[in-house]
Amino acid sequence: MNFKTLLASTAIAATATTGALAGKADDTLKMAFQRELESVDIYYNSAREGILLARALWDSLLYRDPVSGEYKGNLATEWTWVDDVTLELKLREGVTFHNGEPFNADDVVYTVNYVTNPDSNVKVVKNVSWMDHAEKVDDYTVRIILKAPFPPAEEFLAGPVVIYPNEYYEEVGPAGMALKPIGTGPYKMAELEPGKHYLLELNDNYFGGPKGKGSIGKIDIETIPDINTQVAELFNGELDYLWNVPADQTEKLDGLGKYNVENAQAMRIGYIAMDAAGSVDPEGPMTNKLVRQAIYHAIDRQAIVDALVKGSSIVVNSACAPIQFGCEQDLTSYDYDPEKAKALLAEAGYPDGFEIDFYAYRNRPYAEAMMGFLNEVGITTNFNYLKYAALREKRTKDEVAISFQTWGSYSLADASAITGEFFTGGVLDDAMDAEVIDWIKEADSTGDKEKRKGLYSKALKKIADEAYWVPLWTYNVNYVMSPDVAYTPTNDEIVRFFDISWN
Amino acid sequence: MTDTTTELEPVVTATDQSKPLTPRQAMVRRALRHKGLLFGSAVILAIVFIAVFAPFLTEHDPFKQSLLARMKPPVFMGGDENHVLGTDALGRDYWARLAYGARISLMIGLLAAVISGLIGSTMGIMAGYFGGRVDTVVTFLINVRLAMPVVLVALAVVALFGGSLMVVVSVLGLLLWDRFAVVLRSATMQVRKQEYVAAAEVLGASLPRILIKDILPNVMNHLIVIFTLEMAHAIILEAALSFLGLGVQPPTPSWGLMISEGKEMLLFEPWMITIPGIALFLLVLAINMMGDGIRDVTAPEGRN
Amino acid sequence: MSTPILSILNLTVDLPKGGDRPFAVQDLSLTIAPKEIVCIVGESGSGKSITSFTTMGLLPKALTPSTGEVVFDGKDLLKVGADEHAKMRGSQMAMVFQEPMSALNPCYTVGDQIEEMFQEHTSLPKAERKARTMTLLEEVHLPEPARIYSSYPHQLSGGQRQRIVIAMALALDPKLLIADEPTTALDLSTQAQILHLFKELREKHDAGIMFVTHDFDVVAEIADRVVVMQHGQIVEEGTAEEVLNRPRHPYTRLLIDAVPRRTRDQRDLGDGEAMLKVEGLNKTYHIPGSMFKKARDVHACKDINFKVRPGETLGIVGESGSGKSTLVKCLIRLEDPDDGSVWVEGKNIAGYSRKGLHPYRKMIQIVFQDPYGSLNPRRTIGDQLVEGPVNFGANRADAMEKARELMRIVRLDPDALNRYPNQFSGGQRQRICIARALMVEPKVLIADEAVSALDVSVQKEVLKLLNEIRDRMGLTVLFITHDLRVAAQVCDNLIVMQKGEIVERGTVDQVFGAPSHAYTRMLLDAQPGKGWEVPDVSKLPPVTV
Amino acid sequence: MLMFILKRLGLALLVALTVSAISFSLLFLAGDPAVAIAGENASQQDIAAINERFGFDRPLPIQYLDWLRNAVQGDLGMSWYFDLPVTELIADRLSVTMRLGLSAITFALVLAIPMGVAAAARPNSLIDRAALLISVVGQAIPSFWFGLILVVIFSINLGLVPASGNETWRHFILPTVVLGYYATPAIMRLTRAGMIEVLSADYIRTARAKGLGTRKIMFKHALRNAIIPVVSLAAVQMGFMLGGSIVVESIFALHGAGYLAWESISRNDLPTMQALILIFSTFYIFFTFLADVLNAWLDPRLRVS
Repeated sequence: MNFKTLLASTAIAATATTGALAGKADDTLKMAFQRELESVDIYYNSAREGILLARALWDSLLYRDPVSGEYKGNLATEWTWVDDVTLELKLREGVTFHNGEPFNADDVVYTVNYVTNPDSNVKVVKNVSWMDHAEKVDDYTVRIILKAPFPPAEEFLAGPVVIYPNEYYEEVGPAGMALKPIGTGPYKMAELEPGKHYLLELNDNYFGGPKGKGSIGKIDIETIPDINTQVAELFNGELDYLWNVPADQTEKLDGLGKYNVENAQAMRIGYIAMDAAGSVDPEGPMTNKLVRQAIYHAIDRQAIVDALVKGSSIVVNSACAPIQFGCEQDLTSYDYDPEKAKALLAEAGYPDGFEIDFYAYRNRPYAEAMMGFLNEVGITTNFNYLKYAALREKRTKDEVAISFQTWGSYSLADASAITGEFFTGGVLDDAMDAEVIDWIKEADSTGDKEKRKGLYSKALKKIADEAYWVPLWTYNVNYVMSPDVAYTPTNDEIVRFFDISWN
Repeated sequence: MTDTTTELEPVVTATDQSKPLTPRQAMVRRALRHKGLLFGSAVILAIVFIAVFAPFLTEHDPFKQSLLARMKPPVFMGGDENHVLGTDALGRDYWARLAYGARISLMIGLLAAVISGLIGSTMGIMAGYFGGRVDTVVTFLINVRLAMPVVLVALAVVALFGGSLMVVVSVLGLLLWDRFAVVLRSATMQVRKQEYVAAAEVLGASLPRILIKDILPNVMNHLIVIFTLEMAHAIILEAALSFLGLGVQPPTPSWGLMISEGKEMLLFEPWMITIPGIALFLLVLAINMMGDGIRDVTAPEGRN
Repeated sequence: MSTPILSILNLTVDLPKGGDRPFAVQDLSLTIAPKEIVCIVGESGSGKSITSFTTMGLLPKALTPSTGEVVFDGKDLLKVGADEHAKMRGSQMAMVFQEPMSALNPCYTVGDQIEEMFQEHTSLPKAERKARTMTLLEEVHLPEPARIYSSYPHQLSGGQRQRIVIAMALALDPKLLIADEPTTALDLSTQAQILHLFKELREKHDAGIMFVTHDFDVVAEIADRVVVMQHGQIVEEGTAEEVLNRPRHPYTRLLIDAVPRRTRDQRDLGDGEAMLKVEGLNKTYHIPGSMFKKARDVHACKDINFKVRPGETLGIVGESGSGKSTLVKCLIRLEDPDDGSVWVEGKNIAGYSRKGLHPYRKMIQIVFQDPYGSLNPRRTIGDQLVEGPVNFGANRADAMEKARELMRIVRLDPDALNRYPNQFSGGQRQRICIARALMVEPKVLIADEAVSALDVSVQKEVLKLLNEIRDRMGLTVLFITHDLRVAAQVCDNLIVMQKGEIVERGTVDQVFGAPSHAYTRMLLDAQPGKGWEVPDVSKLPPVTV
Repeated sequence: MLMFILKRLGLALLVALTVSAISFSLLFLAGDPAVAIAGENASQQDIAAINERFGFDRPLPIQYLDWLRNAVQGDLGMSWYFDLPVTELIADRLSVTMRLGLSAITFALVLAIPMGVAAAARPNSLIDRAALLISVVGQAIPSFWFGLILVVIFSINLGLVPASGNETWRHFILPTVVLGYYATPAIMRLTRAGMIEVLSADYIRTARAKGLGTRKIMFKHALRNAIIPVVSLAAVQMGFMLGGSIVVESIFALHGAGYLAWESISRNDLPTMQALILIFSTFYIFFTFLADVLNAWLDPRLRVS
């Protein structure tokens, strides 16, 4: 057997026929989802894919310009705070839903009141639970009443809170919406097989607004779980647009010089969570600040970013994504210094290191690389790679002393979306630091931007000093497109179909 | 009566050379002529050798990563001598991982086959020997087992308990006993009908004695053949679990895991999946060929 | 004699290299004329079947005819092509095989399988084919031809199946009919009917019949001419009358001498207490149904009573299904009788639990029919011989010493104890089995069809050995057999069983001389070669070869 | 007769019940279902709400009996992930898997039986060796590796067939080959062994003595008998393939039941998992029953006399 020929025969780089055969010709952009989306109804899914479709099918009241970060009117044209908990919005006139139903205050009121009703059991409660209810002022004016002052309200109104047609939704409910979604968005759903296939069509009656009208006629989305198969279909010209391509493949595809490769940061950050509060083991090594600092020093985060994460990712030192509001950057950081790590371990009473179970649920190679670094300083790790649900359950049962986690903050550019989740004394709070809890809770309910910033800064500084987490890096998303496709990705992991165009 | 004094059948003498060989001699002779068996055994011996002497065959540590030397190609693809088979996505030496990985894959195959063999052959022999209700119960259990979609159940269990080597081995062992039970049940039934078993019973042999002396040796060839088949089966199933991300845990260098990791770069660095793929293929091929060979060689002795 | 339909001239068929002899048959010549039954007689391995297979062109690939010719109807069959030979098969020459149970394809009705002959070799229309088939079924005396026509083989008995095979062979009125041990697998009564059928065929058809057999009684029953084979060669040939009564070749004489005599000297057994007494033994099997069959009960033994004195040989005779095997299994407690008692030396061994039975197991020992299945191929002879004594608490070394002694008694080399069963012939294995049974010093020895699978010459030796041992050790022997000749020769008293019941009992002379039950009479009547008085070869003139 | 069919059905039911009970208890031990329903981005608040709504705090046997009662009425529950009735969800996916399974078993039979027959007709000939090679390679080649290689060669390099999806028959070619090849060795070996055994049977000798031609002997007389165990094996293989097409479906992006099952494991979509295991085992039971019926038709010995 000629080993080399065998290898060569399976290597495609040299012989691959470049695709881009279909697509532009019939004005259909073909792309793939990697996993099955449970429901198109945005209030009943928690997946990234759902957000993508939601942005195309529906509109929210406000719109955040992904480049400037500025909030613009979308379905609402003006909005003013009546008081701390009352927001009055003027609605855009002349907008119709895909089924012809006109858009007005009733839709907004219905939607807000529906999703905030606990009986509706929306999936991501956090997205809507800050609102209490909505009131109609006149046909094109509504008021949204908050439960309590909520500084990032505009961010949420520009993101997950989209407006449903009241009559239609009343009639079909979430199940009907999942099979035949109706919105005001720049695209409408032409065909849908749940979890498998979606065909979006340009909405000719789109009102425009800050999103702008889309330019591509049809967007055809298949679910293809295997990334190799996706790349194969890109080669075959069966796909025009890949999204979330792993770094190594992206580099190679870029190297072929035939594809349009883009990279953008995501709001997701990686971090190592450690049982500082001792809820897993009050005597465990993780309760010792020196050990946590040693772990910090032991891992060469920059090397992992350079070798594995790549793209536009950067090492972070703060327990939040740098683009989030209030994410303090000027705080204690710990260099890669294995000798210091060993010294700290010795000082903490572990001159020979210790053995511990290390958990992770995604990015196995990153986790393996970190374990490699930990092993170097004498911390022997037993790897447990679990499904997200299983790992989360273990964490809530206080069985995980150290794990590699990530958090995407629902693409909300506000530090509350991450600190509020993990440092406010909930079951996933490993630090249980009373001071930090107070600061963050206060920040989350304060309207004053500067005051909030100060509170987050204090909290984040203490988190860094105490080394409650080891913040790792920001994530990035790779986009590989056929040369016919033009798209400039933004830093929030969201593909805006209406911003894609043909070259 | 002219010739009744002549022995029609010559009395056997111990030195008579024209008489057939002992079963063992005959088996060895057939084995030495069986190409598949020889090939299979040779490959397995080679892999066992690599597994046992892995530390002497490479100076690299299979766990030692080097993020600056990732995915170096093997020497025949233009790589350097230091990493004969290149390095993986974390810069670990591929040859070292392959060599140490042989231990894991062999161990998974052996242990899973031992567990399933113990369960399945006990059930099969009991059912075949006693028949009746025991047989009914065992047959029912075999049916239940066969009706369970094995890959799904294995996946679900590994997803639940995590993919430690012990869990994977136990799950495979607990799921793959059906063929042992089916084959040994019918083989035991065959042997049970033989008159030498009845003779042993009449001669007062106890049940364990009959099982050990008369049944077991005569179903042993089936047992060995199924053992090899299931060993191969377990190895390939573990690889499939690894492929789906639920095999043994990294950084353990199992071949299935290496394939799963190499899969990521299938289209660009095909050697990464091909090297462990071929290793796995060869191992399973060799085990199967050995199994086939053993079956041919130990086939019931010809009745003249 | 008319022109022969088949003449074989100097035929030699080679065996593959490495066998124990170079030729399967060597330099063989014989002729068969129309309306003539030629019997080819020989023991296993004599090459008698090879001759018939060569003629039919059905030799296994490993065997090739090297020289000679087989002239059939003016053509040398060794020279015709495979296709032409195939066309002649069935239409001009036909064959009937030994094993009727497996000679028919289980998937098709027997009617289809007979009709296939017409389909293959003629262009008759369907209706005509069926009519001819029905005629054939009648000719071979099958009852209800219409029902049989649409039956599958498994719905018919062995005898009926053999008639189907014969009907198939006769379908196209072949010139040559070859029958290879066609009655060997059949019960006595069925055998008689089939042999009768062959005689009828000789009268009605013109075919020459080549009849291969090992049984001189069958030869005596139907042969016109006889050919005796040994080691692939013809040693004697002649008319049936000549060969049977005045054999000239030593081998023929040896074979004929080995045929058991129908009479024996009466022995005086005295009036000893019964060594073995069976009272009121019953056994019913429940046959559970399968998906498509109903469950049913089979009463295999009904109220069996008999006793045997020390040193006596009691023959138990019956056809298959008579219940004799079940009786044996109950005696050695491989099966538990439903009720009744089995007394040995004052102990009712039927009454013990399996566990309690252990010490008494050794009192009754058995030698089975199949010399190949009754020794464990994976254990040495010595290991298997010492098994019994060791199970009953003996020390292994002592047992081994005893095994050596018994090997000598059964006339085998004691040094062969470390060998495996496959190194022994069938007759030798039966001797080993006898030795094994004797290792535990039983009171009663059961010989369950112990010589049925053996060639006649070997059979004779084993029977002789059994008698010797019985006398030497004072054993009580139960001799189970379907062969009346053998029973007559070795037994003192006989029991005849039919459908689970004893229908006749008495001394050999009483049973054979004045049978009281119709079934016994039928059995005696069915014996082939009744008219042939086996000659005393020692009184024949010396051999002139 | 009726009794036996009823008995047989009763047994099948008992098997299915046992399988479902085992899988139910296994699955419900697997992680907190509420977390699974909530998804990766859910907060603790969301999870608590779900836990209450679905009643996961009840004892396991009660949850199982509940499920069973509904299942008997044809209600397999709602998929926690899709929020669709499980029956609806599975019906859709099952058709893909059935199509794949049927074409794969057809492929396997069409490849394996003729080769097995040819190999048996001439043992040790070239064709026998080729058949042996195909079967040992088939046993040893991991199907995921084989699948990926086929994609690279036939889809990317040669561009002959699509790599993913299930729209047209052409999409099924590669998956059929991969899945079918997996079942081929066993079927081929059994055909070969069966043919060799049957060819040495007495009734084949009878057929030859009747002067029948080779083809008639091989196909009418020998194959008819040798095929009987193959039918049973094919049924078992078919059952395995339906449950074992996970890898193939995930490589070729076929949205079948196997892939759904695999995804459901990672999503802890227990009602779907549970229903799939029940359905797969029912299929297995159904196919083996079908094989028994087919065999009764093929082999008169199994029929009512």
